[in-house]
Amino acid sequence: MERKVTLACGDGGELAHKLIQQVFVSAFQNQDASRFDSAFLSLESGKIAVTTDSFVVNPLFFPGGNIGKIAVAGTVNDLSVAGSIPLYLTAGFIIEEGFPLEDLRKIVRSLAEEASAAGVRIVAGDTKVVEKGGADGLYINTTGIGVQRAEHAIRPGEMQEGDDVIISGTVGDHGIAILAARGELGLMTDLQSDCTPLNHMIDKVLESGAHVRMMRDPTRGGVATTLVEIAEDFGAAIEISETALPIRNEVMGACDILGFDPLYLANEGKVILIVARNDRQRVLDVLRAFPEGRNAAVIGHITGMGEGRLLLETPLGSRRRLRRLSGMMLPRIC
Amino acid sequence: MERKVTLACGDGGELAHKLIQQVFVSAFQNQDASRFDSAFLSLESGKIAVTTDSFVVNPLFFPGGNIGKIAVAGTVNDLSVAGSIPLYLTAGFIIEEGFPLEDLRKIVRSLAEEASAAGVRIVAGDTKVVEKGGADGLYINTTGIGVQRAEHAIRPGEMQEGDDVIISGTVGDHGIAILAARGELGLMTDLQSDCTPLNHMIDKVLESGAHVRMMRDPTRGGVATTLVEIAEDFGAAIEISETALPIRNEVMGACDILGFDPLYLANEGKVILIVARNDRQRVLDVLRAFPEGRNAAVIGHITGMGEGRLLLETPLGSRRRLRRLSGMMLPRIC
Amino acid sequence: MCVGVPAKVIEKKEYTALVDVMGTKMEVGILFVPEVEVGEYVIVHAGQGMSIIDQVFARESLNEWGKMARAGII
Amino acid sequence: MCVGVPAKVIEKKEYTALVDVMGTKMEVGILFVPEVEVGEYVIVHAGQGMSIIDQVFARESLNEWGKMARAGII
Amino acid sequence: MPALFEPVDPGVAKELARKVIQLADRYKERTGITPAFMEVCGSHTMALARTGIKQILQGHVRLVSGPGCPVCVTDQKQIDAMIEVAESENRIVCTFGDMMRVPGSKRSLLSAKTDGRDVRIVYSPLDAVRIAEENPDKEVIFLGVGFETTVPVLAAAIQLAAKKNVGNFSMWATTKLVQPVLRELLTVKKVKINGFLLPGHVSIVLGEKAYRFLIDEFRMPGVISGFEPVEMLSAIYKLLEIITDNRPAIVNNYKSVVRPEGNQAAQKIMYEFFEPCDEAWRGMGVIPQSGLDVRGKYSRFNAKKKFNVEVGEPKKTLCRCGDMICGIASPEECILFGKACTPLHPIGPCMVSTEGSCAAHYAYMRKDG
Amino acid sequence: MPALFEPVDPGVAKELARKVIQLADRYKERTGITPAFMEVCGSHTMALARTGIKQILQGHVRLVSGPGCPVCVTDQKQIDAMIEVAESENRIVCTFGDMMRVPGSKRSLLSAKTDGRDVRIVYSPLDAVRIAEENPDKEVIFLGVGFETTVPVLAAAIQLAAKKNVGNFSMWATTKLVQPVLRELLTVKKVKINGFLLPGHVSIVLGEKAYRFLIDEFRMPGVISGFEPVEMLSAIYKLLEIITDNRPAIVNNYKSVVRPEGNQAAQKIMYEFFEPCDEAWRGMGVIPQSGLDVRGKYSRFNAKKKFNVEVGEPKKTLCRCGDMICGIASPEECILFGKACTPLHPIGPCMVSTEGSCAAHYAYMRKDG
Ligand code: SF4
Ligand code: SF4
Ligand SMILES: [Mg+2]
Ligand SMILES: [Mg+2]
Ligand SMILES: [Mg+2]
Ligand SMILES: [Mg+2]
Ligand SMILES: [Mg+2]
Ligand SMILES: [Mg+2]
Ligand SMILES: [Mg+2]
Ligand SMILES: [Mg+2]
Ligand SMILES: [Mg+2]
Ligand SMILES: [Mg+2]
Repeated sequence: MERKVTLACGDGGELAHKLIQQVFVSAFQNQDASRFDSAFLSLESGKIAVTTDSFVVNPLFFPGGNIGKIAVAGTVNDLSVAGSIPLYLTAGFIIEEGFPLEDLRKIVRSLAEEASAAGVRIVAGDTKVVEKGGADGLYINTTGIGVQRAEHAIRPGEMQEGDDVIISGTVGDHGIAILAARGELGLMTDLQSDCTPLNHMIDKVLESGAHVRMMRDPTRGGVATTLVEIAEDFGAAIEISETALPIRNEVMGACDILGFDPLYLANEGKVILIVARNDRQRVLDVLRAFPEGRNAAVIGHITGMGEGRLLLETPLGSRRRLRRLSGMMLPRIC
Repeated sequence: MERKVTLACGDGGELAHKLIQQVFVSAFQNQDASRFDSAFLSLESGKIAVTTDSFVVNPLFFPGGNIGKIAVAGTVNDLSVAGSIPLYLTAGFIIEEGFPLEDLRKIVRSLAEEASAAGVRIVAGDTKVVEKGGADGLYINTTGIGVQRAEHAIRPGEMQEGDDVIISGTVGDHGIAILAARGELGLMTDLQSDCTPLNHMIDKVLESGAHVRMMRDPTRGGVATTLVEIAEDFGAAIEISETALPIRNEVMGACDILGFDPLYLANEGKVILIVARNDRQRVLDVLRAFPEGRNAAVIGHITGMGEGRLLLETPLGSRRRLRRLSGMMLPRIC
Repeated sequence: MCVGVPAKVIEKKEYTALVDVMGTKMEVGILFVPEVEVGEYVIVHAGQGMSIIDQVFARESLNEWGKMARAGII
Repeated sequence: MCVGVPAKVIEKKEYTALVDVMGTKMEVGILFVPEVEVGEYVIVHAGQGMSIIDQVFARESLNEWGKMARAGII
Repeated sequence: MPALFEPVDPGVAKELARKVIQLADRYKERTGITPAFMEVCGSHTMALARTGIKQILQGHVRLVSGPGCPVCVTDQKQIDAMIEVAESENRIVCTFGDMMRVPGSKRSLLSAKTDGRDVRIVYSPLDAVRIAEENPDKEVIFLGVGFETTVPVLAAAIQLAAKKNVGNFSMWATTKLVQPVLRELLTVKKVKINGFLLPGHVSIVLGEKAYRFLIDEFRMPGVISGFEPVEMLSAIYKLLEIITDNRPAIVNNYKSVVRPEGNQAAQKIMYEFFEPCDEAWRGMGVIPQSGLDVRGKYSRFNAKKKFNVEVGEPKKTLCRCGDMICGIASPEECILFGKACTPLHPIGPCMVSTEGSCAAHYAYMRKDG
Repeated sequence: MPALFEPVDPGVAKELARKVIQLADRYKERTGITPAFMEVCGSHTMALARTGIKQILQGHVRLVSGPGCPVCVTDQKQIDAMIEVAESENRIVCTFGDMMRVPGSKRSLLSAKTDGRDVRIVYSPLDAVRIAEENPDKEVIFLGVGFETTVPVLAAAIQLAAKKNVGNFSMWATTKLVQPVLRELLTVKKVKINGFLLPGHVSIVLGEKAYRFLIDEFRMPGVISGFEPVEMLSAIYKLLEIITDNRPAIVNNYKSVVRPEGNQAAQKIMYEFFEPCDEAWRGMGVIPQSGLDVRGKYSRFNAKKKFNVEVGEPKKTLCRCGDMICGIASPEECILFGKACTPLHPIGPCMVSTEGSCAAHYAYMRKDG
């Protein structure tokens, strides 16, 4: 076996065959799908949930994870926050010619481990190799399939004034961890990305019988953008409180240095839940029993239904409207 | 709206929202999935087939199609040759910063049209924008979900000596069309890529009641690699005849110029079928009734079960063994 | 005009210092505050320490705000 | 030693010609076969016409092969 | 700076805000005038909006945004020239993140980057010198904007390049000085305000004394302020006290950071590598001796001298940034605001920087959907 | 060339093969010797295997592969040097697809490309000149290998570069001549064959007359052949007739394409831009005056003169390519064959080119799984 991935590894011939056998099949322990052009699955129900995401994170390895882990977490979480039970993943790799095989192995291993920990199976895969300069190392697409819950489903239709907005932990860890790992701006921090699959924790929340109206994972665009989308999609007036937001000191510090707003930083292991006020404590208790939910907090509530908008209450008690991230966040001197 | 895709279009904020609304949602007419992190689907049965592929074709537009069309055809065909009925696709786009919006629209439109013609729905999507130089324009991952057939399933277990090997049309059209479209080697041809979804044609073959043992689409690695894989995966000795292979003159000419072997050229709208000898004519008749199956031909047969290998009978009557594509095909002077 | 952030000096080199802003660290220039000592705070702007924070004044103004907040209006 | 392919000249320019190989076309140099005419065939190697195919000889050898194939053994 | 010691009790800020309102209302009652203060600094504009002080004081104190965002006040022609510099092959253009989205007459550095130009964001100008060392076959140009806080850092970058003899590094500088523009506001533009909230970080370099002329020449009070809510509120409170007592003064409300004489090391290096020049301010025109450019002695590091860049005069738009900066108009008086001009498609520079008057107003105070 | 007129009836080829076998068996019956012919040309080796002629004649005619693949006979040290040329920044190395996988002592051009070097495959050497024009800031080097068919094309590329004065174009040439190696085979290596299947396309340039010396000096017959099955079979048939009659001759069985005097325009340009040199042949060592290098007059286009490249002597391996080329060993006599040495990991050049003796043998004739 070569030490680097070559273009020929992606041409469907003998090298491609070897790469798939030696790196992927061995990690995913799934010979079956390689005999047919598709994988065959049996589900208990015909009601399924499907989601897809491509992962282009830079750098590929960062404190707290790598692109393989995030490719599982991101898609598992998208299924889980939609209220379904994640079961299967497909994984499509786009690899730049010359990519170190050892790194590929690490990423694939991590993807396999994370999938197994989350209780999902990798059922189909694909590998393409592009010319040097045709990718920034490696990209992964994962598509997830889950079954919709019969019991304990989420009920977005019941969203109402007084519902609480809960976040499962601190805000912006992933965004700043990645920025620091990139090294370009000179930030140094011990911060870890929060990237992790949340499905087991979310399962427990739902199975607790709490009335969960809606969930979403505040990834790209951060908590503010995610809440604006919920507000607009469901016509909810949402108000959150600046002082209630759990934020790590390191994240605050980095934001102060660069002029960033933590509300717009990406998270990869957090869920926002809209829950009936009466169930607030029950949900917090379940979340806080998981390490990934230790810092769960109520950050706001729904103030009315009708016009969708998001307000932030400042420590001074005044309110200002938050909108979607507008353009990229760029470090500022002014 | 800008005339080019910018990095900010992929950051999950307002520009990303606009891009998705204006380019994708309008083409796929599928508002639903955008309100949740996953799409919800109802299937008639819980037995499903799943496949995934990333498409990195260069150039993005070529005679006979573009990357959007091929992204549908490739995945629909993988489901269809596995004997299932394709129903749903997800589409993940990785776009290079600066990509012309007009081209993106064309590609997305083509993807939508092709999906609709194939009778499959795009149920989930994703868009990532990578820095200039982080992709060669645009890549697409499609993941397909189909239901397994209750009736008229394929039966690989019944593969036996005497079965015929049929191909649905001419060999290598896509490979040469793409090479010519790339322009690097100076080839000029009117050849069109064969890329097209084959599911309707394959449906008719199966519904004809013919005993189809196995199907596969000879994409990367070509007819030879695909047949070697069938031979190895199912322990079949397969023999094909050089003179029986349907090959267009332009493909032969281009292969002669470059020293290529058409048996290893990629196809994107062809299916290889292993069928019971008695059903040979029935299958040919069904195939030839479709424009994409007009040139269908019996190209060989199974000479025995046990050791998997592929032989080619030369016009002189001698036999030589064919193997997987070994390394890339490179144009030769010698 | 200029984003500036208070940062604690935790290591001093010849021309630069390692500073800490609530746990996030950074190497900054000390060309304009060469006399800064480990443990002191500086205002950092565009990668340079611009001013050493006078802790006596800082404490004084804290007190003053409290006073002001408590003060009756004339 | 050298892949060479017979190609029909379908357009002639000053230093190059457009040739056709079973429908696939290509621009080739005619530095070594400057006298070639449209309609004639050349052997193309590495983008250059190397030899004009003599159709009389080509036809002759076709006949000869037939003869040889039919001939009895001495 | 709550990070320094114990966090400040948010009750203190709330109480302070209440006091500010009381004092302001009392002033208005007595004089019939809503007290108006100009925050000169763009970062103050931003902080006043973000912390909700602007909203809470609305109707009680008029907070006018001044010409203190270096992006806002950069002449459009200069931006065109910077983009033009980036257009040639084998150049790496580095700048602060703020500059990326600034629209020139046709496009921004960000769109130049989207088109494949090598434009990089750095945190420190000194990083650009390192990039130049790492890319000896390319010309590295730093686009330097800024007020007196930033210019010493720009000077440090040139000093470093000179010391290491990095011949492929140069700087396109278009920097601004606070004193000349304050004078311009008070004389030519006749801006109607009752006092200045003076920039905390520029004052680090300049010192308290730099504002004496406000009293001596204009009897215009000013309070130097930090950026925390209590710092800004207490500075506004002090301004109110001053105008209530009608005893104009310059008060340093940021003593922990700002010294009477400023940072003389920074002043020294600034004037070693830069020299005063006439400078065009967007919307305000040329103000004599209101900027600094690379000193002639170091013109080998001056990108304007090194590269031959010609750009036409930009077309006039209806953008009212100029008036905005002078405190004469408010964003909603611009007919382009929120329609042709949004943060995604900024026309004027006030919409570009998140703390530009128009962008801040758009993001935090817009009334509609 | 079936494309020319009507397609050749495949029955003719089958019948011809039967005749060849009959004549060969008759010869063996009479002499006790299996007739052995060397196909000098690598493309013949390939075509004989692909069309199944090699298999069908097995046991009746021994077909020995000669030194006619320009990749196979390229000295390892030259390959190392070519890879070394590609290693520096700002170079574009162009070559034929065949060269990409050739292993030098450590790696191939393909692996250099995988590591990020700019290595490009062109169909025509003249394309490399165009690439040089399009990249004036880079050095473009064409790696020129080939026999007499290819060298005139290499010369045409230099002529073009000279005419257009493309100063950043140069060629690293390591080319080979047929006559010296045939002489070497017959004298030094004492290869045991009954005749040569002579290369059809090299003969386009050289003409029939170039092979007279085979009769005059060695009484060794030869038939010039095309590459279609019937062409090769009829050529072999003619060789059998010649040895049966024991009347050694050079026969041109490819008259439609090969003229008695060759292509004199091609010869002329070849010797205008190239001059004879001693040349190392892989596995055979240096053969005096057996190659052509860029003529001194044009050494500004000679990459060997332009760039200072030093490579060590490559390590010896157990590769038997040298013997293979001389017809002394067969692939299966090499202990590396199919084990350490496969088309995916070729050790010797005979495994590299699809028509190299070892690769052809591996792909078409290997007995095992
Ligand atoms: S809204 Fe736009 S155009 Fe109007 S003043 Fe502000 S920046 Fe200028
Ligand atoms: S098998 Fe490999 S090592 Fe052996 S002779 Fe052939 S090329 Fe050389
Ligand atoms: Mg998703
Ligand atoms: Mg997601
Ligand atoms: Mg999500
Ligand atoms: Mg695949
Ligand atoms: Mg890269
Ligand atoms: Mg697939
Ligand atoms: Mg496929
Ligand atoms: Mg397939
Ligand atoms: Mg997504
Ligand atoms: Mg590109």
